[in-house]
Amino acid sequence: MTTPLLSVKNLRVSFRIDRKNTFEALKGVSFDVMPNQTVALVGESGSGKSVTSLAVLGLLPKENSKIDPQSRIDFEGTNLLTLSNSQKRELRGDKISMIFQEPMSSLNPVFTVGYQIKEVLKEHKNLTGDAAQKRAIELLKEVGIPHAEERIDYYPHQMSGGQQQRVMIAMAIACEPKLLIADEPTTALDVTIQKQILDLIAEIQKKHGMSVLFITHDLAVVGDIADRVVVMRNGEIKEQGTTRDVFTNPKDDYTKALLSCRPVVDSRPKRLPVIEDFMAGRADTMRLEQRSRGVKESDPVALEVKGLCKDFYSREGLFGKKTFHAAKDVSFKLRKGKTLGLVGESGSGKTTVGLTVMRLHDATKGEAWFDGKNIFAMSEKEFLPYKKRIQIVFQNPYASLNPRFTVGQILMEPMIIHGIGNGGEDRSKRAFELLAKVGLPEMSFYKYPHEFSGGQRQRIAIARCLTMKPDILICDESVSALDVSVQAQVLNLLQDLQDEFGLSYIFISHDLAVVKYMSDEVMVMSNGDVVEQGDSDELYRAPKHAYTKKLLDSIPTGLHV
Amino acid sequence: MNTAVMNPSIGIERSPGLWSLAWKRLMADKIAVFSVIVVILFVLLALASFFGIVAKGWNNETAVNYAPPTWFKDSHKPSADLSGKQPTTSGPALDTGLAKPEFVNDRDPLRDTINELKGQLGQSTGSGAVDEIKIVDPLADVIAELKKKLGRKGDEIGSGETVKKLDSLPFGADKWGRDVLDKVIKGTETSLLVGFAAAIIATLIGTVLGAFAGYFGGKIDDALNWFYSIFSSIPYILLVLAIAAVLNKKGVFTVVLILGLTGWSNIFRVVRAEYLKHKGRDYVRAANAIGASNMRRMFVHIFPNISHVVLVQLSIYVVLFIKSEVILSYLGFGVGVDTVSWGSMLNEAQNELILGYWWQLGAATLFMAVLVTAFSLFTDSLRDALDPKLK
Amino acid sequence: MLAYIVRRLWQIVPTMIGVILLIFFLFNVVGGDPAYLLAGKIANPEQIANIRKQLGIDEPYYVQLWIFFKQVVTFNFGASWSTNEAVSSIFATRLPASLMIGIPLIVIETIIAILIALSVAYVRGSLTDRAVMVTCTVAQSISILVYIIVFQYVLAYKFGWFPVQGWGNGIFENLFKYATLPVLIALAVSLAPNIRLYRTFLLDEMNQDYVRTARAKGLTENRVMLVHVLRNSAIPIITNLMIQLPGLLVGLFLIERFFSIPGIGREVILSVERSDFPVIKAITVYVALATMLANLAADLMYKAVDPRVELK
Amino acid sequence: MNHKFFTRDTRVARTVHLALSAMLSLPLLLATGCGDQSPKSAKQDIAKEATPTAVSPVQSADGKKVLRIPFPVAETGFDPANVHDLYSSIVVEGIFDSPLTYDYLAEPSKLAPKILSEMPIVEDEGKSYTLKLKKGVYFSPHEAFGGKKRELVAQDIVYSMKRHYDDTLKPVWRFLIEGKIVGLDDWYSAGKKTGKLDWDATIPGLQVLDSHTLKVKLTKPDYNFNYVLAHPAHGVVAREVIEKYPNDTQAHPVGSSAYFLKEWVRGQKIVLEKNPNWRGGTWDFKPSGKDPYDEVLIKQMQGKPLAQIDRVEIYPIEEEQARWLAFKDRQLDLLNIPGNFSQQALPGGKLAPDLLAQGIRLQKMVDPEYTYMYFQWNDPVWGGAEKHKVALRRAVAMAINRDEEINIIRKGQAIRAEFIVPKGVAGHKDDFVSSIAYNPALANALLDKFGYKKGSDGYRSTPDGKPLVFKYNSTPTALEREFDELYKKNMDAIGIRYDTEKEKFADAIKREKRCQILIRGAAWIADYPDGDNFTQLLYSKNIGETNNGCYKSEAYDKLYQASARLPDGAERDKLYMEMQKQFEADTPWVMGVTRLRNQAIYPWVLGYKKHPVLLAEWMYMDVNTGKGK
Repeated sequence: MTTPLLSVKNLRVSFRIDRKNTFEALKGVSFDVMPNQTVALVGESGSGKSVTSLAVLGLLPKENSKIDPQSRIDFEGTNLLTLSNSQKRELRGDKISMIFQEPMSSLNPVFTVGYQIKEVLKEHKNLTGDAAQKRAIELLKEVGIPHAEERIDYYPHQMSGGQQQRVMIAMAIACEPKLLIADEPTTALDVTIQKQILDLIAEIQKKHGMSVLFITHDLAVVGDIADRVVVMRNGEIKEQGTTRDVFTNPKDDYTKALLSCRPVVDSRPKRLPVIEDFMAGRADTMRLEQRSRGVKESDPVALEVKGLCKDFYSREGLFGKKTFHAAKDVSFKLRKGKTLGLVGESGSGKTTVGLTVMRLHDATKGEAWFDGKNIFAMSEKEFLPYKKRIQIVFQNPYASLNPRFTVGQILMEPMIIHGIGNGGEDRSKRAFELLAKVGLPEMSFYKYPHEFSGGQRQRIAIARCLTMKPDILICDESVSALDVSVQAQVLNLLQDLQDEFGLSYIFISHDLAVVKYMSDEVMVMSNGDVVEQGDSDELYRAPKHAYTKKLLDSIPTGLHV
Repeated sequence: MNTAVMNPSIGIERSPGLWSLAWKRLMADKIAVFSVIVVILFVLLALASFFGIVAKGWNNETAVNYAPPTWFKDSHKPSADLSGKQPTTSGPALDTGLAKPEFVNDRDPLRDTINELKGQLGQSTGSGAVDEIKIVDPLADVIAELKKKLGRKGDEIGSGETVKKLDSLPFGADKWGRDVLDKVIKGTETSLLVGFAAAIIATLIGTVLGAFAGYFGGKIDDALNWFYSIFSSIPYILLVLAIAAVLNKKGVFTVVLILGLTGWSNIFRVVRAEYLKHKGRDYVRAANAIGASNMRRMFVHIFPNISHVVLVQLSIYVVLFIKSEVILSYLGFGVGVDTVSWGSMLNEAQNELILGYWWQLGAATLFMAVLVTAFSLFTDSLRDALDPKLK
Repeated sequence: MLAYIVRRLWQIVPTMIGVILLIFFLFNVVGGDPAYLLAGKIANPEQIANIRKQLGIDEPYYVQLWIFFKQVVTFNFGASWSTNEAVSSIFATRLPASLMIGIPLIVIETIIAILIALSVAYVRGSLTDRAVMVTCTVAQSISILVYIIVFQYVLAYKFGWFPVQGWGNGIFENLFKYATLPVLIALAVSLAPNIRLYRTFLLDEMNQDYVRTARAKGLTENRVMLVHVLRNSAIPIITNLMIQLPGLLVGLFLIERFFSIPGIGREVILSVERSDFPVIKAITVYVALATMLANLAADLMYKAVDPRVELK
Repeated sequence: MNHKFFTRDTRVARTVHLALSAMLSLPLLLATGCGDQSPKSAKQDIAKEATPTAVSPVQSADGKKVLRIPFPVAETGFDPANVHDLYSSIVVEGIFDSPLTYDYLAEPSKLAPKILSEMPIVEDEGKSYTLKLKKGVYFSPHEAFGGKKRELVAQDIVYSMKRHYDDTLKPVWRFLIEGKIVGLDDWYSAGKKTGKLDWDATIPGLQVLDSHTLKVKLTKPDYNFNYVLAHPAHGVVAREVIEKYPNDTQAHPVGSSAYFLKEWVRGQKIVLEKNPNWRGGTWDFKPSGKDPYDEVLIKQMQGKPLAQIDRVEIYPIEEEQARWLAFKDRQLDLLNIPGNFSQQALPGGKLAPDLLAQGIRLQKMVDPEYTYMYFQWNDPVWGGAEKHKVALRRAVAMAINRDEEINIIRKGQAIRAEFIVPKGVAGHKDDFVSSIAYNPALANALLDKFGYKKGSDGYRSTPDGKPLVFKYNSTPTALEREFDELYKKNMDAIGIRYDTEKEKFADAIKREKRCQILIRGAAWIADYPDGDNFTQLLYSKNIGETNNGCYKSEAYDKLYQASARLPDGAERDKLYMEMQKQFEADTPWVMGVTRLRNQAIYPWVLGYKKHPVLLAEWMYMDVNTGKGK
């Protein structure tokens, strides 16, 4: 057995919150990374996976973090924790390098990508001038940047997200490191790009024979590239083993839940199993009960949109203005009690459609027939009674709730505005009922949003919509920001509500599996155009448009057994 | 790190909002606590002065002119022996000719009345007989006597007691013999009032205009921005002088208006930017989605979320305006004589340092520095507490 | 780019019209009538009328306003009412003095403030940081009037380190002899707020992801702070600098008066006291113009330091 | 000189309690100089002082003698007809020659010819003045003369006088000759009709007999016309120069006196240098006999050529602190001690030991002026001759504590004004004491008596129950604030509510001329040495011009008209006393103070004595540079 390249032993890290309280982020974590091996560190938010990676690099904030003296991080036999600051610094970017989740913000916006790559070369390889330039171009080529000679002088903002991440990788491998730490490198990227980046990392790992510590919340993405998987939760390791073992024969309930609570394209259980289900041992039976989706021509139409166009303008030149067509001639029918999935990558116009339908944007052109009336043609005042009947749940549960309101106020405000309920008591009664409905305790009524987790907040947002008893609910990436286990819970809730109230959903997401799971019909958008539209099962089985095919091919599928 | 952990055992109890969390953070900061205490002490002092509990007699001439502070009583040697001991009718080498021949004014319509009154007041000549023709005071000694009696404002004639003026006071006395400590306390009241009132006016104007400009954008924004750029392009001092000339009245309220009307542009910019940022946020969209009106979105939803910015700006203004009041005083647009402010004291004391009477300058500077420092530190801590990401 | 500049310059027009209207209203309409002032000791109504005619203030307001507009467009404000000095010459002779104080001030202040801010931001939360911040706060809590009075008396007169007051002819004489103490006083007042401000800007940037990247690349802390963080903080720093710039023209009036420096600030006070409208108007218009151009310059400089900025 | 009032520096030299008049006029006649030396020790001092060892700190390479003086306000320009502030007038006097000047030492002041070969010949009962010009008086060379010097001739005097009628100049000194010279006003009216003044026209009252003789014909007898001829506003200018710079005469002074404008950086520095083409002269004056220091001056200067000083540098320094410190720092040779620092400089009225030790000399003098506070005669509450209104004004007059003003606000640098003609002006009654003295008890009793009842707040109302407010008008300056403090205190003591009205100077003057100001402080400094210059302040024909309070009394008017026909003398003094009585009886004003001037002089300054009327004494002075010249 060879010695591990990196060996983390009993790593304990605590953060100081204020003078009295500390928070233990890592409670004794141990794992090894062998040379030429990819290890995936998987966990949801708060699991401690990022803290682990920062600890390895010695980048934890000095002021308020503390590493237990018993801990060890051995790299090539040296305990990194005992190194001096400058020794650590020399290691960083040279022997150990790292790429991050947000390529846009991780690159310094005011320097060219070439400058930033050459900076590493100068620091560690003392490479300057033409030699550095040559090497930088080489690196850019290696990570698949076309026209590298030209792009080397680009600023980060002139590149797409995928290219930015490629630049990050180029910078990370510039000094041929022994260990590359990739911290959620694909999370912020579109699904097609994600695939390319994953492939690139795998390719480079093989080519350079380096080790990769791959950190992600999404088990599905590591199946292809990782040799070993370490599952973390709340600062502890739940399970570790070879990828095959973990995927095929998970031992821990949490691992099992992680593996199965994410919707997959080829199965549509009635409810998604969550951790509690595994603990209660009912997960396996749940998985068998399938739901059938699809629409019939006879289903009544809740909303019909015809020829919706939305343009945005920006100033250009002395007098000119530039038009950006965010949505071009979008038409669809939403059937009562059914879900229309809207899928596409960032910038495809799917959110614009959602916001325009409920008049948060004014449509440039088009009609939206609702309840026998064209709601686009109404004045703001005429529209008010209809407004409550079309509601929306936003993507970011942290931003969509007013932090200065208590949950009670949040829930009662729409009732006050629309005159629902008789007086405060009746309204609070309704609010309590709704809280129960979305699975929140009663006392949530008195709390502020910041006291809730993301999933809980999304439940509050849903409850707020329900106060107005809407006919249509637009879910704009409503589960995208949630951890998979929480996502499953919210999806289950949405399913339940649809079953109970007969709500019609417009379900907007970039996640094809989730859309497939939720939708009766699916509409695929790209660059403001609807490229394909149809029954969801049909469309996923036999995509017609090339773009749809590409999208479907990019879905990470976990382990290819 | 999200540290707020839900604790189901709390029961039905109001949980802390962001404000109380911010307050907790604030109170965890030693410097903040200390500065809050100092500020509160100053506010209490100002209130006490306002209600006449302290410094009520700031206008009383209780001590000799330029009486030194008690601690420096012995060490202080005034550069001139003038303090209070100057003969009442001066004219160094010149004689005003007081005890000169009397002047008979046979044209005086009030001659008889005055003579009569003099008789009643017992202000007759030494002989006791009221001379019908001599209507002029038998000056020198009567004046001297009356001056003694009238040495202090408010003393009734005839009380007969000569009030002994003090040689020294804890903080010394000004040129009229008024207690510098009383003055500086009274000045605290005025300066705090000016600072807070002007800050509130400026904040109000700037916030409302900024909110409209930022929230509505478009034509409204253009118009308000135009207005703003006019105000911010004109040199501040010219604006102040012009508005002061227009208001043309002395008094605390005028000072407040001058500062308030000229100072709103900063907060306008800040609030406008905040509204621009917030109007696109999801929670505002959500408010729109539930049918909240523009006003409701602006002031019920957005405002509480930017109120910390306004609050911080407000407290920056307080400090700024307290300091500006000094400059206004220098330019002659300070408070009137019926009150006193730190600015008026500093200006009064401008030349006193060189003369060796440093205490008025010192006291006003000290009080102002302590309050302004405490207030600024408080503002910093407040900003940190309200905006934890800056820590 | 060019289109942007042209449009921005074009936007100056409505603002300038507003400035003209406001200043005209404040000074001509509700302000004083200088005729009585210029009439001398014994003047009869006829003479007053004569003077008003000479000054053109007997014309209806719209005519006066129109003349004002013409003056602005031609940059010819005529001559001072009280000294007959051409307004252009007032600028030519007073501006250098103001700049001689202002430019060293802003240069020294910016350099020192950035250096101190960098060092305290780097050790943020430490005792040094707190001590520097508290010192800055105390320093900025004292009125500039007190600084002037005390420094002039103690440093200049008692210790004799600087001339008590005055202004010379040569650039070097002024810069190194007469301007030193005024600049020092101005620094005492303005350094502290700038350090505090720049520290905040730097801290904002230090929390950004790219700083983490830079560290992960193994760059030295000096490089991280001086190259990566500082360059990114440049935008707010430039904004702050540009906001301060026009203020230097007239903002130092207190210092100019106490040190008998023939600058624009002193001229402003003097002309307001003299109701010398041509000078007031000219100074206002020029400073307003300078302010707007400084804003434009700031925007153009953003482009230079931050490639993301698009001038539209 | 208006500007002086706007700036806070009023306090400085001739601290003026807000008065336009004081600034606008120049002292023309004698003021009593007060030497600081006691007569006993004078003799030995003379020898010592006459040969000081102290030398000027300015040692220029070419051995030039430099005199450095401050101005408390910035100058405005140097056109004799146009200059309206005191400080600019000083420079004007240094550059231009008026026909007459004053004897440097004579006391009381005595006129003397300057560019005339003798004093004007007065004929026709004071209606005809014949001026004979000296030969060889030259304007300093200028390109307007083709770069050469040009002789000053009678026609130049005519032209200079005419200029006071040029409206485009906004002339301020026209009143000195307005209506006095035969034909001049007609010439102006004619010019006004055509819209253009005919500069070449001959004026019947200004007859040029030959190039060096001018005969001035007056419209009525005026024995004071010589004083007009000594006024700096009548400094003679050359038409060529004026016409070369029609719009900027202020910046191009070309005169015939001992100094010319060498360098002028506005608001910063005025440099005069000795005119190399100057006609010259010898220092030759007789002691006044009243001031022992005259002997010192004579010893220092007698027989020397005039204009020993090569260069005069003038620095406008606005802030008192800066000026005082600059003087102590030896950056200035002379200083009018700023009021606020007189305590430090003159403890107990004597020069402080540290200054004395440096050999600094003090010269005190009284300005021929007084301050007063007027009530608006037209005001229904405060003005008018009804008894209760007189009583109200009288009570205020008795409540205002001038001694405190003198001691605390003016730091002892003033004396009380008692008589309607101030000290140092013909017609003044030296030992006079007003019947109205500080007596708040009496004032209170008086107000009670006339039904000015106190309300619950302790403030009085008018007899018919209307509010009574003492609304004092002033400019927003630090000095005025001190007055506000004093007056408020004084009014509080008699239960009258005090209020201020702050206005820019220009606005106040405008309203003042329209009788719209209720109560305001003013000052008047002599234009000419005669009491008439002061008694006219209360003449009802002067309402709108100089009678600021719009006081109107038939009795006073009659007395004034009678006095105006009389020359100075016992007969007129009698009338003045009656006028004083009428004045006190009506109390249209509260009399203020007459201010003192303290000049501090470094010992290396020789031959210097502040003349009560002359503004620029430089040509009579010298500076000890330690090198013989």
